[in-house]
Amino acid sequence: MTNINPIASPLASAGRAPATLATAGGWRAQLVKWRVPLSILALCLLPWVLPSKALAVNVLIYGVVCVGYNLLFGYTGLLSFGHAAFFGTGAYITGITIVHFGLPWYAAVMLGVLGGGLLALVIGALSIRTRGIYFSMVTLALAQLVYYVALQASNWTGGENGLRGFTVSKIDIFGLHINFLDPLQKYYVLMAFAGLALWFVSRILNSPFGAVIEAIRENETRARACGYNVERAKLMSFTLSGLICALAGTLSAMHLAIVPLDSLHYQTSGMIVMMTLLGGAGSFFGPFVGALAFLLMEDVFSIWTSHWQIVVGSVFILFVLFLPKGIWGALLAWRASK
Amino acid sequence: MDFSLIAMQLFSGIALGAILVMAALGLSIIFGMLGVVNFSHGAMFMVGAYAGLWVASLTGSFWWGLFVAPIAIGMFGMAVEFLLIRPLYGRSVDDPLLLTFGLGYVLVEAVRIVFGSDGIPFPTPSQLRGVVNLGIGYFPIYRLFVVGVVGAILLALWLLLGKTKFGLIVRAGARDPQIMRVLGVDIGKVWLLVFGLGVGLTALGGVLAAPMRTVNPEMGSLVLAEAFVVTVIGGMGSLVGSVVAGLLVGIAVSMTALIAPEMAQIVMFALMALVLLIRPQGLFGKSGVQA
Amino acid sequence: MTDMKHTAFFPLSRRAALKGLGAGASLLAMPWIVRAQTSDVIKIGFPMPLTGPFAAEAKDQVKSAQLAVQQINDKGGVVGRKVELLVRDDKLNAGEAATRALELIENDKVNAIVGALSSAIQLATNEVTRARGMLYISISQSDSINEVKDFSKYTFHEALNPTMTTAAVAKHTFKMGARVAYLCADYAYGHEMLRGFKRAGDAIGAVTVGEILHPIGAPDYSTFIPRISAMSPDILCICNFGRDQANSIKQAVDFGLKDRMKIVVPVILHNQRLAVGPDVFEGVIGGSNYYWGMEDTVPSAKVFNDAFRATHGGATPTDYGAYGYTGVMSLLLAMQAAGGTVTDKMVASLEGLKYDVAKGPQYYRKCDHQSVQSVLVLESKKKAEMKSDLDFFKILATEPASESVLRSCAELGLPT
Amino acid sequence: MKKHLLSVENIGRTFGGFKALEGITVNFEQNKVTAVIGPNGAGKSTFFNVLSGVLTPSSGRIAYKGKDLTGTPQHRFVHLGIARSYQITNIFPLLTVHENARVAAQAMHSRYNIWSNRERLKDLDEKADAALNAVGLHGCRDAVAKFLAHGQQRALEIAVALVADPQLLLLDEPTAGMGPEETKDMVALIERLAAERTILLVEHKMKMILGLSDRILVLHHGKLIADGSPQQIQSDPEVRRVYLGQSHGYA
Repeated sequence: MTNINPIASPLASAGRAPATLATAGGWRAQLVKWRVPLSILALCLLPWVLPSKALAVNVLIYGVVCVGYNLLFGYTGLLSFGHAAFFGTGAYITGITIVHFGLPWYAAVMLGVLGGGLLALVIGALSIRTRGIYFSMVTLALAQLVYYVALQASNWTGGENGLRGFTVSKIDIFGLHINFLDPLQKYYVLMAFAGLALWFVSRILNSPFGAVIEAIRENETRARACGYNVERAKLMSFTLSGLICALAGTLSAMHLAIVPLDSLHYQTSGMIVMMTLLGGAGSFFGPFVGALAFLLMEDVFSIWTSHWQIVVGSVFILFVLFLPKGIWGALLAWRASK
Repeated sequence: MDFSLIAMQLFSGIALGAILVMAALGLSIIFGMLGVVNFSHGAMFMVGAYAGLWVASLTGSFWWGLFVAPIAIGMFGMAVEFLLIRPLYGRSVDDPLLLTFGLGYVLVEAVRIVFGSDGIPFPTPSQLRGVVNLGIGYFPIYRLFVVGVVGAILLALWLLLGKTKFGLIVRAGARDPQIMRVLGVDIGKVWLLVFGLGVGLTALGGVLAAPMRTVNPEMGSLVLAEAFVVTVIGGMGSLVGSVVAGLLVGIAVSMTALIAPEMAQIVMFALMALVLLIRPQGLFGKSGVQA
Repeated sequence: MTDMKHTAFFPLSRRAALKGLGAGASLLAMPWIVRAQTSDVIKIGFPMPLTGPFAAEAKDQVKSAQLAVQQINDKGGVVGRKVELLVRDDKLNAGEAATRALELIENDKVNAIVGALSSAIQLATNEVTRARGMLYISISQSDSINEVKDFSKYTFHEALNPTMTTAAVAKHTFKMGARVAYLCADYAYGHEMLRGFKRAGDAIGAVTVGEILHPIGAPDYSTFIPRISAMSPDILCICNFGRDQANSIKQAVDFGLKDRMKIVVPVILHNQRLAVGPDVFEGVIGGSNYYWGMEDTVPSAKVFNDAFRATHGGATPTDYGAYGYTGVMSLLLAMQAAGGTVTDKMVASLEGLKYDVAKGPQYYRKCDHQSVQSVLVLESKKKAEMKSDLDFFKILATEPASESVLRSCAELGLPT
Repeated sequence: MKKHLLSVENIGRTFGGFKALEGITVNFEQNKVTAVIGPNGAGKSTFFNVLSGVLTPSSGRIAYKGKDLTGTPQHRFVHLGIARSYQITNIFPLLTVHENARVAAQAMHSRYNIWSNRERLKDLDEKADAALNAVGLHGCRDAVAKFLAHGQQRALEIAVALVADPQLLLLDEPTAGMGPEETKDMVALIERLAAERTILLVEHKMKMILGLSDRILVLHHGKLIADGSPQQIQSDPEVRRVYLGQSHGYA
């Protein structure tokens, strides 16, 4: 069987090389050091820049999903096509715990994250046994199974109608009484969670484990020869990535007060991949830029014409062809080359 | 559950299997020979159906549509390979997959712009209308015709790849393109033709399926899922695998429909996940496939 | 081969293809959606699946809704205030629909929302509007919107619901002792239609010989058909929506089922009949909320058809298109009766509203806000019987508007 | 009986029907340089892969300091002190030379810690620099590995293997694709390393092997046909017929 045409030796692989390396010198080290505060600052401005608060919250949520997904795709080099399963499961567990068990919102969020993470552990353990295209296909197949289970278990998940009936209107954290229906207050509460996720990912990337997954992306054979248990590291990366996507799922459930069945479908997985690549796989803030660009394009173009998908598709093709590093990745590379 | 019902169910499972094979063939060839996963496969299937429809409405005959559309779309496939896929060779294995994912979006929306987003009728050709009594039940003549065409296509492909010089070059190129270049074979041209052949076959599948299903812009997305299931179970890159897997899935879906019809689609994905976990390279794929 | 030529084998001639191009171009040129600025204008949010498989139905609904707004504005608007329709694209995705609803409420500060074309989408929109006390009129088939779990004081259901539709259709197709088999899509819509038909069937004394639930969106039905023919029913009820309806009926006909049994559908869809042509649908019976052929018997239908033909170049309104008109018009009439846009006042006037705008007398039942309206029972005509391309249904019967076909308030568990 | 550093007993490995290795029994002693030679396709690389844990043997046993390792995954081998370099350069192309060595050093230290900042593991830098010094690559410490010359990349490959401070270092054709000048440097390096480690290498350059190794194993069609000192191997008729005989006029 061909090892792809022509010889794609390790040297030529990883076209989407990481733009920021922890140990790179100069301004880039500064950027890495201050990336979390800078990102959070950028997120604070988002609701004032974008046309609508609801769009801002969506960018926030899909940004967190893509940052979680990027941990696996951009930093470990594994193209999974099933991450909608963790996003959707996080949302469903949050909704189900409130609707059927009447738990407070923070318990629901915690359970959603843990449930999604657990599912990621299971699907990860099964799919890590395969490699390359088969890995993408296994994750797609297993995620579709989760979709059909949710479709069939309609008394729990509301089936094709989606899950309803758990609107969170008031939140009390540390003595603060927040009206969750007010778009701005809701945005900043969800942004706090997003900031937490960004900080968690940044810690992982700066940690020794961060170096391990980047080594695996660079050259899996050599990583194993260095003494790393590659399978275990991949599984950890897969599970951590699933946890963060599940967190985004819980935020989405709280934001929309419904859990649509489509959140588990592979179209959502495909969208997550597109956003991450558009923004810049392998870079820290790239996924957020990708989510912003994708949703903004979708929102703006759908005003001009109902055929907005042809524009989004074409832009994506151009990026794969000419800007594999994505918007943010290309920006960093350009900044570095100056 | 009398015998004739089970026999009829088995037969319709085989016929459905033939349709699944036709839908998966193009995907398996393109992946097997080029290592490219074509996520726009479903969209190409749909574009083939529309092309068949357009040619048939101009010439007023289904047969012209069946003949001309696959060739035209095959050439379109070659243009796609030349302009969009070729720059990606040598880059990471995910890039063609991601590019064709975007291409799928573009093709679906383009058809919506040109032909509108509601379904367009594609009546069964008059000679092939009606049913035939097989003793165990009634079966549409058109579907028997489709099973026949699929059989003929498989035979032709087997001869082309197995017995002709071009076939030898294609299979060798799949094994080791570097050596082929050393032997002076313009492997680029071979890939162009193979991609065109794959897309052409997919378009032919579209034209054949059009009379059975309504022709609409979204008909491709389900075909993509079915084709992946069949190709992966059969073993990426193995044509024999696709044929056997297609029939296997067709019969599995058909038998499930007897007991628990709503589980039909779940069975497909469950079968795919099962095969991937036990034998990642699929039933007939070669192990150690790094793609 | 000769018969091919002169029977215009395929309806899609070059002219049609070019028209498609033209339509696409006009869509690109005319921005559908206008961002509202001024405050005294009454704003009605209108989220529709402009992209996706139901784009055609969505565009029909937008045309009819705009017609209703235009008619009211020509008569000086509501209480002197101009009315504006804010059309948004919910992409037939429940998540997008909730986001559009949030934007319409938070950004555009709309006074009411009308819309949504599938049960999942209307329930998602309903969830957002009921939490924020926003008036919402949903215009597509669903039983769950009337039930306690999803009920909202501010939500009104202008469309038919499965119970009344199946009751009307069964009344004119089932007979005592008729053997009925069901092929239904395995999701809420399919289950609700199945429950409705069996409920009506038991009342009439029909015998259910078998039920087959097929996966939603299944492209191939050949594996279900042997079981159906083994049941040898007199009537085959196919309960699914959109492309599933077109595919399942086409394949049932291919397998020759129609020669051996009557095919009945809960709702016979205008656009799906267009998608498969006359021969396939010939003889199929189904219910509908509206058919332009009503104009011979219902005066308001004639008025509506003529107004629609005038503004849209001779085209006639479709079944789902009419929902757009009746939904928006009933809201506007209620606003006029309430003398403004105060939500509670509008709710009260809607609950008391008697209106006949396009299909005969209608009113909203107080306990579940379901629009009690007539149900048409249509049969698809043979190609030879059709006087023109649009004359494809025959009205077998009109079930007058009555609460008898609905589940009682007590049965729904709602206070009367 | 003194425990050998590494001993393999009746090792076999088949791929489908093909027997790549058959019934090989060898014991490796401490601080010796052992070379493995044989015509192409003799099973040298397969033998190396089995010794380094990349492949599990189809039959037979492998023991390291008396402890049975059969079937253990490769990363356990590395931690026990068996490291290797590859025939085709296998390094982290987009990391710098220092980072290549540092990542390898970290494998011995902490692999799954997702919390503390890896910059604080200062000792890794020292270990990495020490390995780079050993192979003389300290000069291009911050160059990206991808842009190094071929010889430098081969040296980096050995440095990365060295970082694990292995007791047994397997070198798969270290001088492949090198000119005479670079080969001389590599031989000098191997001699330096042999002072404190056991070296096992696969090579084709006979002059280099005869000069460098204390012991030579000759493989042919997956079987061990000779095992002895360079002098014994040169005079062994079987080896001459199978291997040396093919390259005429070789001393």
